[in-house]
Amino acid sequence: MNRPLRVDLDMFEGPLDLLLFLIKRDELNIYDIPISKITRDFLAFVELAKELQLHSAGDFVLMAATLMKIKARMLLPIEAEHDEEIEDPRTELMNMLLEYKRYKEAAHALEGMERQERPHYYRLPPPWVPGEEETTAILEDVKLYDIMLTFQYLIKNYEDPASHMVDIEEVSMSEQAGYLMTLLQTQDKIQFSSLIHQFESRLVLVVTFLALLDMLRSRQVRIKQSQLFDDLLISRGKEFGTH
Amino acid sequence: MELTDLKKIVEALLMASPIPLTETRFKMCMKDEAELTLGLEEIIESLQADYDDSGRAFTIKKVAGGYQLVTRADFEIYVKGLFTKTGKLRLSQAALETLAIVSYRQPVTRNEIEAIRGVNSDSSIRTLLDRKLLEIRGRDDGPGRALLYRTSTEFLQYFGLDSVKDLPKLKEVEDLLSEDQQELV
Amino acid sequence: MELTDLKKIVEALLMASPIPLTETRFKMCMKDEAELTLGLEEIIESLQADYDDSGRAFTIKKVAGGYQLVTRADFEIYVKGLFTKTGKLRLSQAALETLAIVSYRQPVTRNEIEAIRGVNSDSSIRTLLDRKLLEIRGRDDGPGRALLYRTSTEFLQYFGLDSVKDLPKLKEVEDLLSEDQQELV
Repeated sequence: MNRPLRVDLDMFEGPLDLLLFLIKRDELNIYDIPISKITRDFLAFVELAKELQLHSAGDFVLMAATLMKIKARMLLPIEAEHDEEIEDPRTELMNMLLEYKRYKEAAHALEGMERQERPHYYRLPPPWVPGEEETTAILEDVKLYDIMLTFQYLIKNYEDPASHMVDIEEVSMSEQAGYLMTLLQTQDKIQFSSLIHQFESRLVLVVTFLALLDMLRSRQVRIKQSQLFDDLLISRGKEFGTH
Repeated sequence: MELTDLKKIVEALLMASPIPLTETRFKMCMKDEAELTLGLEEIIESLQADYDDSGRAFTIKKVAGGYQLVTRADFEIYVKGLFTKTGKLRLSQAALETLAIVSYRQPVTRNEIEAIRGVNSDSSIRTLLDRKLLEIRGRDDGPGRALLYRTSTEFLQYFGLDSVKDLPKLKEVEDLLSEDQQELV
Repeated sequence: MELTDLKKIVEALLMASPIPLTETRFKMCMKDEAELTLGLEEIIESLQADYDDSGRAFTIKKVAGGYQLVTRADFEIYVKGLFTKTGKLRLSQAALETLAIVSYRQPVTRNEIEAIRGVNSDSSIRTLLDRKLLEIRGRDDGPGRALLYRTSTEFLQYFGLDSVKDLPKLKEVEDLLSEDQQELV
């Protein structure tokens, strides 16, 4: 009866998503969830997840605890007063699952709309150059988030006057990206730790790391890490060499 | 003013405007009220017909409460070359779920989003703020005074919506239940 | 490919391009070299002639080694309305920085603003005062009796804040940003 959990972990957005998957896979009744079975399957998954260091592992562990609590409450003998209504310990979980499902479907609808809009590109006019009497400004384009980020950026530089005294090293992200590209042309894999020892200063290392993140974003490289705090393994990405 | 002239003005405005052209903004640009012999909608319709007839590569879209020029879908394969190798970046499932929750429940706090998704949503909120699809809108009245989030004009543009009212209706829980029962049979 | 088809592609590219369309960029968008039976300049010339003949409100301008769609000068009096007065114009980086400092440090003197920004901020302060995003609120107690600046009620209303106390805290920004590294895994 117990089918092995052979599923791609990236498929799930969180514990609720996994539960919905298990319910669907085993054709369970969401209104009458067999809590023992689902707890067992869920825990089997969390075991797997532990090894793989999911980003949201904490949320999965929390759900596992919730499931076990529900299971325990269902095993307890029910002693209720006559007029007291006994609530099924699973009700809250069911409501959460249904509520999440509503938004998951709405997200699916948004995805469809996104696909429909993809082929259209909005007109992007060249920036307007105001005449002298028109140097007015309003906020229509500015978000509160921009104000936060701007202040954070300014104040970081301001409150750290020591940073101005450091000798400026001649190092740029594009240079370091170029260096990584050269390495990857001859090597299939690079360990990030091997880079650490090559650079004499933290600044160069930090810039290299930023360059690496940028390359990751543009898919020029792939980065693998088997466990949190483990070494990073860098390899060529889909878009390697296209920029 | 004649329709022909009004059409040209609207065309110029659509060309120059970085945001959707609304009726209000159009009136502000016209200054002389007496010249406004037709409403924006009528002018747009006629202009749209011209574009269709002359086989232009662009069309007019009603979006975020106004009108904006967009390229026709047929040219996607060429236009996407302007931006990156892959064209527009698609939103992740996590970001879409977060957006779905905000769009139907706004304004909403991070806690509410996470309570529904059952998972930490910091990074998707951040991605959505960076892409200007979400914005911060004041604070909750509750004890924590948490930041409130809502969708932006860019959100409407991104999904081609005139207003959030045009979002498909959220399914009722009862509908979901009955669908599930049917699947069981 | 026929000239008619090439013209449509170039039109779509001009529409969507945020920067002038260069020959190089055009070739990148075309992918299939064999389809390029004509150079960009020839296509542009023919397209330009079409626009002139059909009396479009826009034209093609040669700038910075590329081509751009711009509205014709005759329509400037209308187009201006999009950007001036209550119209929209991007807040310059200088103005944004000044506004950010006043938001978080108010009431604040010009000297403090300039100390943080490291540059003269007279003109951005003036712009923000003109736009009623900043107000003068009394004078500093210090020896110079410098003017004190703070954000206006309009500023708060725009972002849906009750008071400056409701501005997002730096801690909250950092919480959002700190999720970054985890995305890696």
